[in-house]
Formats: sequence, C-alpha cells, structure tokens
Amino acid sequence: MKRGIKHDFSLLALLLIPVGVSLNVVGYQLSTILKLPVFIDQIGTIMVSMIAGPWIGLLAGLLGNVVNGMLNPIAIGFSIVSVSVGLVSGYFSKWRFYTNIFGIIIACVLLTIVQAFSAAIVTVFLFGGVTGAGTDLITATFLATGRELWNSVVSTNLISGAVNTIINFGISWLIIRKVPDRFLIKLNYGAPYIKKEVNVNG
Amino acid sequence: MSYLSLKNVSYSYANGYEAVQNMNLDFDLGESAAIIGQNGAGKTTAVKLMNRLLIPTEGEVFVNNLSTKKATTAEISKMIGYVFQNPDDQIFQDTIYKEIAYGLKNQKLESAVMKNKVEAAAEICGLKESLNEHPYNLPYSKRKFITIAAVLATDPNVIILDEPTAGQDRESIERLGKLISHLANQNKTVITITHDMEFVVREFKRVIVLANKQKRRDASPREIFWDKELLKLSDLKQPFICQLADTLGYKGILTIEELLERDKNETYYN
Amino acid sequence: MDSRIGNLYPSSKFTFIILIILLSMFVPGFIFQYMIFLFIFLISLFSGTAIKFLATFMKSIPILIIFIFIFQVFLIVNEDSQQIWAFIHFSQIGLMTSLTMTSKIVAISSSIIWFFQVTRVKDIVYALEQSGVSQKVTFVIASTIQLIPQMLNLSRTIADAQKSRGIETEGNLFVRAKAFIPMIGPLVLSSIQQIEERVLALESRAFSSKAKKTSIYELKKQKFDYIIMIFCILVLIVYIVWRIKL
Amino acid sequence: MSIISLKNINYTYPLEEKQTIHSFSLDLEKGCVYGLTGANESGKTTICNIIRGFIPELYKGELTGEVMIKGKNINDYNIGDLATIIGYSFQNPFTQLSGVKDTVYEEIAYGMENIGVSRDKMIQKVNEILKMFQLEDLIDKNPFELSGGQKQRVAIASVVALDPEIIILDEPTSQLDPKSTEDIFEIIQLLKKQGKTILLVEHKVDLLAAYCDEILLISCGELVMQGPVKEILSDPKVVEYGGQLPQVALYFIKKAEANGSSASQVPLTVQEVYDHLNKDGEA
Repeated sequence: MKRGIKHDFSLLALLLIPVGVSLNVVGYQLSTILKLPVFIDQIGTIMVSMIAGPWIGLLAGLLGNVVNGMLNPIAIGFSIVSVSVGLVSGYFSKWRFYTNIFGIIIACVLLTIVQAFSAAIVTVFLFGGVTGAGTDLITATFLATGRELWNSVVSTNLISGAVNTIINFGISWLIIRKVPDRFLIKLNYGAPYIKKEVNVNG
Repeated sequence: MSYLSLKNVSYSYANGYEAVQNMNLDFDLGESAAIIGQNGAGKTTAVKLMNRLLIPTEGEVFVNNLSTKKATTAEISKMIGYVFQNPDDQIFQDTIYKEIAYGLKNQKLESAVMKNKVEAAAEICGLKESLNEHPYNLPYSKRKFITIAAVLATDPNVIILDEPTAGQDRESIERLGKLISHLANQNKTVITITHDMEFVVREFKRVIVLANKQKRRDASPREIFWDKELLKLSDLKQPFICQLADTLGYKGILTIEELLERDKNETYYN
Repeated sequence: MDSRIGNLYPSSKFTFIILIILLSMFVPGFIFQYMIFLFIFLISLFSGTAIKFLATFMKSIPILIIFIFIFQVFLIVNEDSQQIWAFIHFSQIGLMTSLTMTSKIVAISSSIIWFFQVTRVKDIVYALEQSGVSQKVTFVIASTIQLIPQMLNLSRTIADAQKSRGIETEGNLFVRAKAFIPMIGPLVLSSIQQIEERVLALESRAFSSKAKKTSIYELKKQKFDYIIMIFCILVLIVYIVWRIKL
Repeated sequence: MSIISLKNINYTYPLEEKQTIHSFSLDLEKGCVYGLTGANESGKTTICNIIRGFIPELYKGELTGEVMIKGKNINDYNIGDLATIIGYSFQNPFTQLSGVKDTVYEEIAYGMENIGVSRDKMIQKVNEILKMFQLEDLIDKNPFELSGGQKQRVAIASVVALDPEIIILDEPTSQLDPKSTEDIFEIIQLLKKQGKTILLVEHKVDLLAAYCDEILLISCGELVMQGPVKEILSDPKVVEYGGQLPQVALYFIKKAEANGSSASQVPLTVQEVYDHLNKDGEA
C-alpha cells in the first residue's frame, strides 16, 4: 500500500512524540537512580519508531536532543545520532524485521553500525574525538596503542554502541510486546505486534 | 504493642509542607478500619508512613515491633500490602495472571502452589474468568481489582486500600465488602481510605477521621456520624440515611433497617 | 526571564545568536571566539541569569574541553609530535587544533545556553505559530515541554507503587537491573492509555477544526526588537563585505 | 424535534467478537438533564462516544444505525466542528488537560483558539467562564499543578467555553472527593439553567435523583429503562438490571413493603422529605 508521509502524522502518533521524549528522560533518570552501568536513554525513541514509524521516530529523536540541548548544548550536536536511530529503526519496523529473531539480530547489528558511525562523525568533526563521557577512556586507550583518531572513535562507538543498542532495543521490544492490541490497532505501524489473530478491516 | 502502630508521628515533605502532625494510631491483627477525611487531610501521607514509603520526620512507626526506620520498603511490603489509588501505576504485564503472579515470583514457589495462590486471589476479586486477558482490556474500575489481587496473592497481614470505591458500580462495591470481611475472618487487618460513607457504615466497625493533618477522632461509625460538630469541623457529611433520620427527627440511626425498626409505629411521613 | 531581555521577541534573540554562531564559525583564530564567551557572560549579567549561566556551562563544557586538549595535544600523533613518555606526545599542531576547536565550542554553546535561559519556550512556540509554522509542530513542542515534568513525577509515584509491592531497588546489579522493567512498564502502558484519552480531550477542544487559529497569549515586537534585528543584519553584511575585499 | 436521536444502533469494537451495543434507540430533548446509569461495562461510555462521533471515527469497529444531531446525520459534520455543538468531558482529570498550556487562563481559551475566535471575544468569554466556574483565583496556575477537583472543573470549563448546546459528562466525579463532587453538581445545575442539554453518566444515584430530569438505565448494551427520575429511581427493577436505587428511596420502598402498600412515587432525596414535612407543617 502506497501512502504519503502525511499519513504517518495522525493525532495519536503526534501525541506519541512527547511521550517518547519523556521516556528517554525518565529512562535516563531511572538508570542513574538504579545505578545501572549503561544509560537507557533511547527507549522512547526506539519504542515510538517501532509503533509509529520512521518519521515520528526521527522527530522524537530530534526533539529529545534539542530539549537536552537546552541544558547541555553538546546534545544538539549529537541529534544526528538519535535522528538516524529513530529513522532506521522505524524502517525496520515497517519492513517487519522485529517480528522474528533473525530480523531482530540483523536490525540490532545495523542499528549499532548506524549509531556508531553517526556518533563517530559528530565526535570527530565537532569535538575532536571527545564526548565528555566515560567512553572517552576507551578511545584514549585505542589512541595509546597507536591507532588513528577516526579508527579509535569508530571502534569505541561500535563497542559501547552495541551494548547500548542491545539494551535499549531489548527493553523497548519487551515493553512493546506488552502494549494492548486495542491500542496497537489504532496505529499505522502497530500491526506486527498484535498478538491476536484477527482480520482487520479497519 | 499492637501489630501496626504510629507513635507521635509527624511528616513534612522536602518542600517544608507538613502533611501529618503528631499522629497516634494502633491496629491489631484482625481489626479493620476506614480512614475518612477531605482531600488534603493527610490520609494518603498517613498510610504511606505505614509501609515506609515515607519515613516519619518525627516519631516512629512500628510494624510487628520493627521500626520502619530500620527496614526497607520491600521488607515491610511482606507484612503490609498497599494498593495504590491508581491501578495504572502498578500494572505492567500483558496478562492479568502474570500481573497477579509477579509479586510471588521472588518467593520461589512450586508452579502448582503459585497457580493456586493466583487463582484464589483472582477468585475473590472476580477476575477468574479473565486471567488470560490483557489488564488494559478491562475498564479502569476493574483494573483496580487486579492490583488488589496482586497484593492479596502475596498474603500480607495488613492490607491498605487507597480509595477502592472510586468509580465502582454496586456489584463491585459489594464485592469489596465481601473481600474485607473475608480478610477480617482470616485475622488480617484492612485499612481503607474512602469517600463513600454508605460503604463505611456497612463494612467497618472502626472509623478514623482525619482533618487538617491531624487525627480528629477514632471511634465507631455511629459515634462518628452523629457527632455533627466533628463532621462540620472535618468538612464531612452524614450518610444519606443518617440525614433522613435526622430530618424525620430520629437520632443515632445508621441503617435502613434501624430506621424501619424505629418508625414501625410512627407515621411521620405519608 | 522577566528582565528586559527576557521580554524581547524570541526571533530578535534568535537572530542575535545566529549572528554569533556564524561569526564564531568563520572568524579565523580563537581569540575572538573566547571573547564571545566573556561577552555572553556580560549579557547574562545584564539579563539577570549570570549564576544560572555559569552553573549550566560548568556542568558540561569544561570537561569536554579538557579532554579535547588531552586528546589533541598528547595522544594523537601528528607530524610534529615529540614523544614525552611511552604513548604520550606533545604536538604544537594539536595545540592549535584544540584552541580553534574549543573556542568555537565555547562560543556557540554559551550563546545557546544563554538563549534558552532568557527565552520562554512559550514565546518560542508563539513566535513559530506567528511565522506560519504548522500547528502540529508547535503543538508537539509545547506538549513535550509540559509533559516531561509530569512523566518524571509519575515515574516517582510508580517507583513507590512498585516498591510497596515488594520490588527491590537496592542490592546487586542483577537486582537493580531487574527493577527497571516494573518501573518503566507501567509508565509506558499508562501513558499510552492517557494518549487515547487525550485524543478525545483535544478533539473536544476542536483540535482538528479547519479554522484559522488565534491566540489569547500575545507578544508584541518592540522598537528595540527591530533595532537588534537591523543591527545584526548590518554586522553580518559588513563582515561579509570585509572578508570578500580581503 | 429531539436534539439527539439514536436509531437502532449496533456496535462492535475492533478485535472483539461480542457486540457492545445492540438495537439501541434514544431521543434526547433540548434543555433536559439526563442521568445515564448502569453497571460498569454495560456500554455507557460507548454510547457517549457514539453520540460524540468518536465512534467509529477514532475507535474504528462496526457501527450500524443512525445518529442524528439537531436533525442532521452525524456523518455530515466535521469531527472538529462538532466540538462547538457537543461538549465532552470524562473521568480522568489529568488527561483532559490539553497538555500544551501552562496557565489555567490559556487552558480555557485553547478550544476557542482552535476555532479562531478573535482575541477580544476570547478574553471576554474566558473571564465569563472563570467567574461561572469560580476559578478566578487559579488563572495563573499551571493546570497540571491543580488538585484533581480543580483540574476537573478546569476541564469542564474549557469545554463549556466553546458554548456547546449539548454537554456529555462521563463520570466526571468518580475520582473526586465529596466536596469537589458537589462543586461539579452545582455547575451542572448552572448549565441546566442556561438551557444546555446534559447527558451525565454517574453511579451516584443519590445525586442523580437530586439533579436530573430523566434517567436512562443501560444493561449489557441495551437501554432497559427510561423515564422521569421519580418513576425510574423508585422501581426495584433498577437493581435487577445492575443499577442501584437512592438510599432514601430504598428506605421508603422497604417501608411500603412492610406496610403492604404501593411503593410508587416515593421520595428520592432527603431534601424532598424535608420540603414535604415543612409544607405539612405550614398546612
């Protein structure tokens, strides 16, 4: 079925954007309160992209970073990462990657790569290889072993990105499985996650 | 000492707002009570002090002789179950069965034992037919029973219900009544916050009135609902039958049956 | 925000920081950019947000800058790198790169911090509406800003509710990690439920009416707004002409 | 002519096999207050959503039958414009806020902004509404920071600001304390005086008895009883259908039973008894 982008922006889908952004914020807070070793700050973007598609996912990612940027302008620089994650994850959902284990593995690998390269571009070109976070130590270690900057940053992002993607995606996926069918049916991208077998006439 | 006891407890929130002032309350096992009072009277703060969601800024709360200052909320929750006002704050599973069973998971029970416990809790909450449904397929009022069942399944000695009657139809309110007497028969204590005065009259022998951060009175429904001074001060109203009795000129009446009995031979109203 | 600057029209302040960002990017060297930081600090003083400005700035920027210097000067191997000890080198080129890069970061981030501290989101939304941006866009921005604190509150309530049914939030990593889903799950499910209801609430307020929208909130451009705008544009033109002539 | 008319409505939610509403017909007259009651899950909210056009527009599913609003088929209305004809408010005070306004003042104006009312008229109307709902002290507060009862009043005020002729209130007091509940009922009375047609879903029959003209009782998706308050809320059949009777009525019915007399036309409220006694006193 061919549909324009406009079709993605129902009122229901629009209302998911603020929820997605807030979930990123809450996820981040919770991971700090529970003293978890990774920041679970992408669940909102991933969840929203899963059930409302690439464009809504993209916007949730973008807005999230702009909101963070009000307090920490560096986050604005990294918008491109969230935007890519939201967009790509939304397309995987559209292509029904998330309904079987192979699709999920492929999606996670590709998401990791997308995240790593987009993050590396920002890190290297805007911030000279630095993010101001703990992962800089990994990059520093790579540099110390004589690797080039670009190579080091990409490697760091592939490692930390893989962990982040798997955890953020895993939690999002687990929770989306728990969303009632009644709600999924109202969303353009909800169909793959509906558990009940019914023919949907709309 | 009583099983649950608040000793000279005061509580102020971090922003300085004092919500509970010098409160003393005691509950023995098997002794249920209703807590009534206007919004802002301190009802929810008082019960949150009981299961250590809040720690008193002054005074102490004891559960089974253990001060809540020396325990974690998770430990206290084994003795005191607290059903929040809004069920949506607790529900996160995709079937009612899993939701009720969640609290039991840590107890390392055999699956048959677990199943029995879940089903027993579901039965008394009227959920037995819908155990495989998604919690959100039930309306808000019924979702409340899911969280009640989840707490019942863990078998605490004290159960706190925060406004269980809100938005319930007649059948559900009757079910709540049965549930409370069932628990009392098992020597459990049920503490219920409610705005439904008819419910209080029917189901409780002890009523605690809170107003303006303080305990105003702790007595039987009859004493409370005919203490007009107290009701006025606490911004509460008599149940409808008390109002009717009052209009007809009878004092101290609490139920329709009593009223019928009293005016058997009178013909005040034609 | 109730200062003279706080009450300016958002697009005047926006034009101003765009000018600063453009200049920071194109003026060679680093002295000008570091001066911008001082300049923004002075304006913050004038806007009554100096303390807030410094606090926000210090929280994120200095650590980044220090790391950049360490990376560029001591770790990355450049043509002129001289070994100091093991993998630590010193590079003059790295030092220059650090100075230009960090000066731009400092200038641009300080102007962004200042902008958001002296501009109400409400005013930004209003200005966007007035400039013809789709109602859907402004709606999403406004609702995000309102929702985040509500969701944080709700997540605290949920944490309490789950703790009182026995979920441990302290202990080893496994215990703490296990608490994550029960804490975030109810938030997702209840916000989805709330979205459904909010759609009804919004439709009941004629959200999808085709009429041209009006606004009860009003923000008028003052004379000073026009002066700032014209000034910024003039500065930019002068700079461009000057660069071309060089 | 009826202001709202439902003819032979049948409805099934998507993903469900069971029909929620069956052969439901109803006519509501202008200016009356209707109390819609019945057990939970009997279809009360569904009926409200059908009248407002949210079903099938937002909920999808299969709807047959005819909904007429002011003599015109509901399909001929735009869902956005219906807001100016039918006001709709429901039980959860939190989700009823627009979520985009940070003062009560602007929150109330939001609906008018959407239909393009001029700023001057808007200010005038908002002030009028603030006074009517006694919200003047709260104008600068963030709606999210209000108490449940205050939020609910703001929500209803925001809907009434659009001046709809019909107002649907779906359990507006179920999450509120007695004082706030009373406030809402006072407002219902005010709205009635202004000639609004009101459909009120409510379990608190003792209050319905005091404020409504007619009662509609739903059971399992069917309209089982309908008529003047006096007639319906003194009929023990209400209980059989999952509804309840006012305490005062229950007493008088039992009393009549004991005396072996007829239970029709018993008083339903304390006020009624009081008035009756005082009238007798004068006579």
